[in-house]
Amino acid sequence: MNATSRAMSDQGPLNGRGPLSKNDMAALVARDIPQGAFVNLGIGQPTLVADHLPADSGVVLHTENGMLNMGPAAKEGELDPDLTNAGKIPVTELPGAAYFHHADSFAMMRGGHLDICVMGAFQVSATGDLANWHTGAPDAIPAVGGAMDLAIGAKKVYVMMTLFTKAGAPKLVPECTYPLTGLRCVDRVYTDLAVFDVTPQGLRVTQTFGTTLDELADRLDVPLLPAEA
Amino acid sequence: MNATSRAMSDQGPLNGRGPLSKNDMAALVARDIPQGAFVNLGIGQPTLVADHLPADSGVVLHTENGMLNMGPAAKEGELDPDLTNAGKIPVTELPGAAYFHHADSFAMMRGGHLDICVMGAFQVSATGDLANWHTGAPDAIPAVGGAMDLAIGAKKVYVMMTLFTKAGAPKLVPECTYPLTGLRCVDRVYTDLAVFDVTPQGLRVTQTFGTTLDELADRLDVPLLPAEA
Amino acid sequence: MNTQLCDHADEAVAGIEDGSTVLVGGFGMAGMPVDLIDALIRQGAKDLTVVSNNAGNGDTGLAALLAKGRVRKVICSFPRQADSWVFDELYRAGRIELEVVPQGNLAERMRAAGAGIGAFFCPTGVGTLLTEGKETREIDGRTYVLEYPIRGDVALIGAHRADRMGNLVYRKTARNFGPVMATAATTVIAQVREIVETGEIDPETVVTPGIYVDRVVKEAATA
Amino acid sequence: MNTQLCDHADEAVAGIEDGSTVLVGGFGMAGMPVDLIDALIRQGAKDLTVVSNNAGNGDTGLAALLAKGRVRKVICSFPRQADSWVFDELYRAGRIELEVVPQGNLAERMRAAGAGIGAFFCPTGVGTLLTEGKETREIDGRTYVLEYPIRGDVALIGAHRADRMGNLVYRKTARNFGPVMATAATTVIAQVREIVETGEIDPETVVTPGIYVDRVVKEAATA
Repeated sequence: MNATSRAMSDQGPLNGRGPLSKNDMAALVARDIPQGAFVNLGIGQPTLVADHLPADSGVVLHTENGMLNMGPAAKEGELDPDLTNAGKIPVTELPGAAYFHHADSFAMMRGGHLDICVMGAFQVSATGDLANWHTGAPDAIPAVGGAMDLAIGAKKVYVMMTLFTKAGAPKLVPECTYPLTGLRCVDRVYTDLAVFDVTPQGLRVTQTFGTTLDELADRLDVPLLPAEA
Repeated sequence: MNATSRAMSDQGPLNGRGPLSKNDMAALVARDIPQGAFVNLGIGQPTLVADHLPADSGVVLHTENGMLNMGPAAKEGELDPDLTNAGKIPVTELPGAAYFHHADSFAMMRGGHLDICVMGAFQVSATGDLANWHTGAPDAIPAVGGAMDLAIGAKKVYVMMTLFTKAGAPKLVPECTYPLTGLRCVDRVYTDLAVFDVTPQGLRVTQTFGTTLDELADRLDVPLLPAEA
Repeated sequence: MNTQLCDHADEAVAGIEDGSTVLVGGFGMAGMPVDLIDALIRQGAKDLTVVSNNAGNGDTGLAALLAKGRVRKVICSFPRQADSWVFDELYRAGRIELEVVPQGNLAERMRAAGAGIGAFFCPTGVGTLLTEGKETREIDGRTYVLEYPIRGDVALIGAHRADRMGNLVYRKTARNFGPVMATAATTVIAQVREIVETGEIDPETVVTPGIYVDRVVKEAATA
Repeated sequence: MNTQLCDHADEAVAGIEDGSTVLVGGFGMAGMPVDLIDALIRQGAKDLTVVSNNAGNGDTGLAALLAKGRVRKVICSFPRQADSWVFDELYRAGRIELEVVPQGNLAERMRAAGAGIGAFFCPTGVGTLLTEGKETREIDGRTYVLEYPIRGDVALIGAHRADRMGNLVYRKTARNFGPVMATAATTVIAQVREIVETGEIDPETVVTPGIYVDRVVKEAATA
């Protein structure tokens, strides 16, 4: 099923504000998820998006360990060891839920049935390559989970990340230096400083937060296009 | 799961009798099906085998349209349009039944999980090639159903057929002249005149009914081996 | 997008275009979406490719669609039946194309389409007419044929019960091709006997999750 | 052959041979067949290849099996976790092999083994370290990697309930890898919380039919 796209013309209340907190970013992503979309939220920061979806959004959450219509994290007293999300956090079940096995769950992802997945990243390239599973450090133990399947499977892949590392290095780069998760798979990048659409023409900056297109162009080693009028 | 093979040394009450009726053949096949085997009975004559399985056989019948533990044909008053066998005949459900969709049903067959399938045939070759779906006549409308999947999928493929056509032509042949269903897939051929095992050494006659090995060797154009002592 | 609950089969089949590939569920009459086929006949789309296990029985349903000349090609495992006279006549007159596919390959090729598999090596039909000209490969001593996905523009399926989110359950062997076809088509339309409130189907028993289902309509006979 | 009901997990794992490939169900602790793993430790089989989503947590279950030095190789999607110290230490010491497989490929490769598929073209991981050296092909403008089946000699899975014929149902997300692994191994051993009489599981809700299940044992904690 195809989710109808919500118009991006309304830049929203966050536009022009300073760098976004993780919660602000999650709110921003949530606002862009169309009514009734089927969505997978990656482990970690993307999980926050769920808290910002309006009660009447009709958005259905998928967890790759075999469930649609996953509810919020389980509270004290609701814990069920048989019911967790992909991060192994106890969660709950909403009315209309469905359970299925791993092969069916990943067939659903790989077959292009999810409208959106939201993932964290170490790096995203100017052409939408994604690196989010492996630092490439020689002593690192590689662990990919479902990241590669999600990256190539969902109709739209949204990344949530800070634009720079703590050391100040850009995470939006000409080419990823970390091992790739997927090629040309990212559609949009939400960061604390700006939102970028990956388009056939290049990276388009659709919103900025406490910075300007010119400042971003100075700090990033990738060509940037202005938001369309 | 592997079915334990019932010994063939007991040649049974039919040995030495005249040509077998369809019902006799079905009884013979039923006798050779091990306790607890998972079995698919093809459309038509093989369906008769079910009537000859002892009540305590533990044999579980599979029907490729998505069911295990199929029961006998439905009687008047039991007809349910949602419950049929592969021949679209209304059937019944036994305790312990399971339903599944077509892809799962054929994965079960193709993956080698059925112990035995029993099929009819136009021709079987000396090396176990099977022809049972198409007469090759120019105006025939080809229709294969699940025959090719069963032929290559079941652990053991048993054929039930008359040894000669009504016109007197042998159906056990050096090479099939009808279009093939599967290559080297038949393990045993039950006929009205004899039972043949397809072995790496060739066709072995394990039982005869109203005829002799020598007579069969005269009438068939394939080398025959005698039953092992 | 949320599943659309339709008041009538005509609403459910609206927009099916000429030239579409239409997956039609059912095995014989079990699971056959009769109301949807009748609505498709009224709707008028033509030049269709129909993918189904059989090629119509008697003079109704799929056979009636064929009789109207709307179907260019049938992809199926078993066209020839005692009561397939409509198809038989069209075929013998050279007025319809036929691709015969082994039943398991028909199911697995649609599953591949729904599961994002580009092609798969399958042991079925090796050395037979039905795989002539197809790529083969020996893997671990066994010969396989390369088979490609079958995708539908539309799937018409019959199920037993739906909830308002489009979650489906089937009944007995009427399940057959429905769950696979629901994954393999762009627009999936289900006719059901009953539509219940969301939450009334046990999540453990859902066979086709609503994510796969675009439109649901209740059978006329039970409406 | 009919499913064998075992009185104890030790009976259920009898005969597992050195050098076996063992599929181990579960995603984290959900669906993890803890009793069977503990029994496998007592049973003593070594030089094992373990296929599981993770590579052990804490010091019990799979981690304990690893700690005993019984496992030569782990095939999994996500070895590194906060509490995977047993695996981490073995890996860093070069005392265990690791094959990391994307989670969906892990599931699909086992499904292929169970479904008689010789190999399949899969879009996951194209252009990444995890598919380096694998055969690729462009199909309809998209690049795919050829992936081969993963078969087990033994599968150890956790389910919720069995009947006496070995039909299994699972509970919530503890279903995960169990149904796929049950199709992909020569000998399938299930631990369940409850064994009911045949006929007490609704045939519409069976997830793993008994044909796939060789041995069933009830969990010790609930015995």
